[in-house]
Amino acid sequence: MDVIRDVLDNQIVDRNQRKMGKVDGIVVELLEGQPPRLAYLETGVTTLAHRVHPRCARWVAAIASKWGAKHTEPFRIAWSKVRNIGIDVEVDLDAEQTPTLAYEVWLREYVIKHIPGGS
Amino acid sequence: MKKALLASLLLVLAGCSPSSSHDKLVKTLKTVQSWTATARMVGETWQQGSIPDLYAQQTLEKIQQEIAKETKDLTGSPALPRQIYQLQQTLQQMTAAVKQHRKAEIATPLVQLATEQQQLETLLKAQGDRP
Amino acid sequence: MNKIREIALGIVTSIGGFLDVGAIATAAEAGSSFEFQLIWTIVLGTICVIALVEMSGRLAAVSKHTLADAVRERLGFNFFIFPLIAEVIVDFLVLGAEIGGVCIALQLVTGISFQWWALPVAFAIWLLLWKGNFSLIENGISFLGLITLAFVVATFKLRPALPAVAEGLLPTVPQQDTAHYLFIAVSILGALISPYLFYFYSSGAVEDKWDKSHLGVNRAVAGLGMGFGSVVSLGVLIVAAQVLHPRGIHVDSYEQAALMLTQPFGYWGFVLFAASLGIACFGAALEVSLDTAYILAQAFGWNWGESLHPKEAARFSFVYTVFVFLASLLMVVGIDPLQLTLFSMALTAVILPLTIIPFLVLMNDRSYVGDHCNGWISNSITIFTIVLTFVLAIVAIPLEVLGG
Amino acid sequence: MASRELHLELLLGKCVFDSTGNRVGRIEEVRAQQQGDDWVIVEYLVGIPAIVERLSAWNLGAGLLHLMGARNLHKGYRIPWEQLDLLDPEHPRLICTIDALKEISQQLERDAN
Repeated sequence: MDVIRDVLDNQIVDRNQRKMGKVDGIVVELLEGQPPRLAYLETGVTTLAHRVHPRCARWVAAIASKWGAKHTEPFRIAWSKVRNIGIDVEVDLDAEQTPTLAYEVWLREYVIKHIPGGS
Repeated sequence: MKKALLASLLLVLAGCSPSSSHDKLVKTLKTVQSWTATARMVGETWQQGSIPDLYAQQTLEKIQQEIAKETKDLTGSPALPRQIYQLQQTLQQMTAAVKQHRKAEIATPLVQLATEQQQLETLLKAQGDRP
Repeated sequence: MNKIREIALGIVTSIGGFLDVGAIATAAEAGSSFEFQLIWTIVLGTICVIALVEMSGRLAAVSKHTLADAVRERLGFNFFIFPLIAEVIVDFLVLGAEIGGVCIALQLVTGISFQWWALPVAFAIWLLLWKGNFSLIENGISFLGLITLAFVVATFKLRPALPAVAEGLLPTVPQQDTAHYLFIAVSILGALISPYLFYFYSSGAVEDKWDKSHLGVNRAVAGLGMGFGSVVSLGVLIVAAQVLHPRGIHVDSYEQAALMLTQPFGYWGFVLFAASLGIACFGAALEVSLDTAYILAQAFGWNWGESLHPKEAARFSFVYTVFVFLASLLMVVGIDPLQLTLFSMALTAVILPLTIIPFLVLMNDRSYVGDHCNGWISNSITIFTIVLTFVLAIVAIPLEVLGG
Repeated sequence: MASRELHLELLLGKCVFDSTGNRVGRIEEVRAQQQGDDWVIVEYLVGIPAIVERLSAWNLGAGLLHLMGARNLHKGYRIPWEQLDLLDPEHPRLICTIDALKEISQQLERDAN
């Protein structure tokens, strides 16, 4: 498997095919004398912004901690939860139960529902 | 290579930008000419009943504003300000006719406008012939 | 039978959907200022846009990925961020211009200044996005868009001199007004080869669940549909060249363009112009708003879909809601709609290479499009488009800026 | 046994130098294999041919590279996991010298034939 080509930046979907973000980062575990092990997928704007520039990540984190859902931590998905890697990366989770949808839920509850026709 | 490209680009730019007052005058005259032609078409089509009154009136007013804006800081030919003044007078007459819904009254200023358009044309030609 | 219906629908869609404020404005400007001389840019732009739209449809049908998804996955976020930011900025300006087109159409008919219409128009666009679903928007607006065929009918009524029209097919550069000529050429290309079309079209294809069996439909829609859309643009150019050019009217504002159909059709011509402008721009405004929401949602992996209820795709719906109202503010403050249109079309041409270069990679990637890779013709057209728009934009825009 | 974490996406594009200080190329792709329940990294691909491989734009990419004569200028290498020292992720270093690595370009030609 080519990790960068096949996994990084792919769409993550939960077990109900609900979109829950992109693979913004891949964390490996280094153990002395053993090959590096793929440990987690990460999804979240701060991880993404870090790839552009570390300073960019700090700005994004500062903005995210003040506005809306006030959630800055990237979400980690253990590699053992990955079910299938194809067009999308399918994971054995329920998106609604994870913090990946924090902003989605916040907007839905505090903005969209209050607009006529939104609820 | 890069420097040569940049130099040639600058040359082209310098050659094409209307830096001289003469170029500016020609550009202004062309714009005024275009707006005058528009006014004529508005007048004629209004006379035929092909456009709404409100649109005709607003467009004629807009044309007066545009011409005033274009010719605000015009220097050079001394005969020009007089011509522009006449042109604006004609446009005002047309606007008045449209406002009062009197189709007969627009005929005279329209003829007048055609003559003025002709004069502008001559002026533009004379300017264009100058090196 | 179903496929024929789909093709017919697709073509109708394209006529209404792919003609927008940019195409109308640039063609009117070109015809009034340079008679038939710029016909070649419309023909050239059409060939390029047909090829590229076909590719984005093929990409979506075979790989099940939208263009934005595919670009991020294959080229990484650190590349994708550039076309993403460029596209959002251009979308913002273009949306302002499209809303401006609708407002001008309303001003022509009612006499109430376009600035007052900006917010009501934005509200109407938003309401349709909020309440409607994808097929309603595509089919409804596009069906109304058939009214723009008035320009084609007018062309036949005006009987242009065919040799002169044919001469316009050959690219020439005039002695006078070279800078303006090139600028208009760039704007026409920018108006026809709009990047939002590719993102939007591929998102629509994924939303409609296209698969390999749709490749024929895709080819027909891209070819015939975009072709028809361009025939209308050609109609606008020829009518402007026949009606406005001989009188010495150069289109500097929409009020001047509004006169062009009065010669062939009288009073109805005026109404038809306003209706064509209004409907085409309204349709395009819907598409541009959606496009922005699509690319942002796809960039960050949010739930998206015009057919979803707003609460199922909260971030997606939120983006188009905010975007439509922000863009309408450009009109509220009174920026000249025609100048904004020409400017944003030229800017579109500048960012075009950023959008098109990924096609070269994606459409040659067997793990993505399998046996449906690009042939040498498609690859050549892609490279040609990149070079052409880039060179033209680099030359023409500084010229126009310095030339005032 | 101490374990450390490393972000693969940040390793991407980092320049690798060998034990004698020669520039090897930038990391463009990471290959993994399943080992029991885990996925582990087996090798890193560096250099421009690695980008072409990642984009798998064979006909076009290889052709363009050939046109530019890039195949000779920029060689791509495969680095087995045990040869890469990632103690400082900003400056990955080879444990061996550049000569001990397999080139990608040879692989490329073999695949093409």
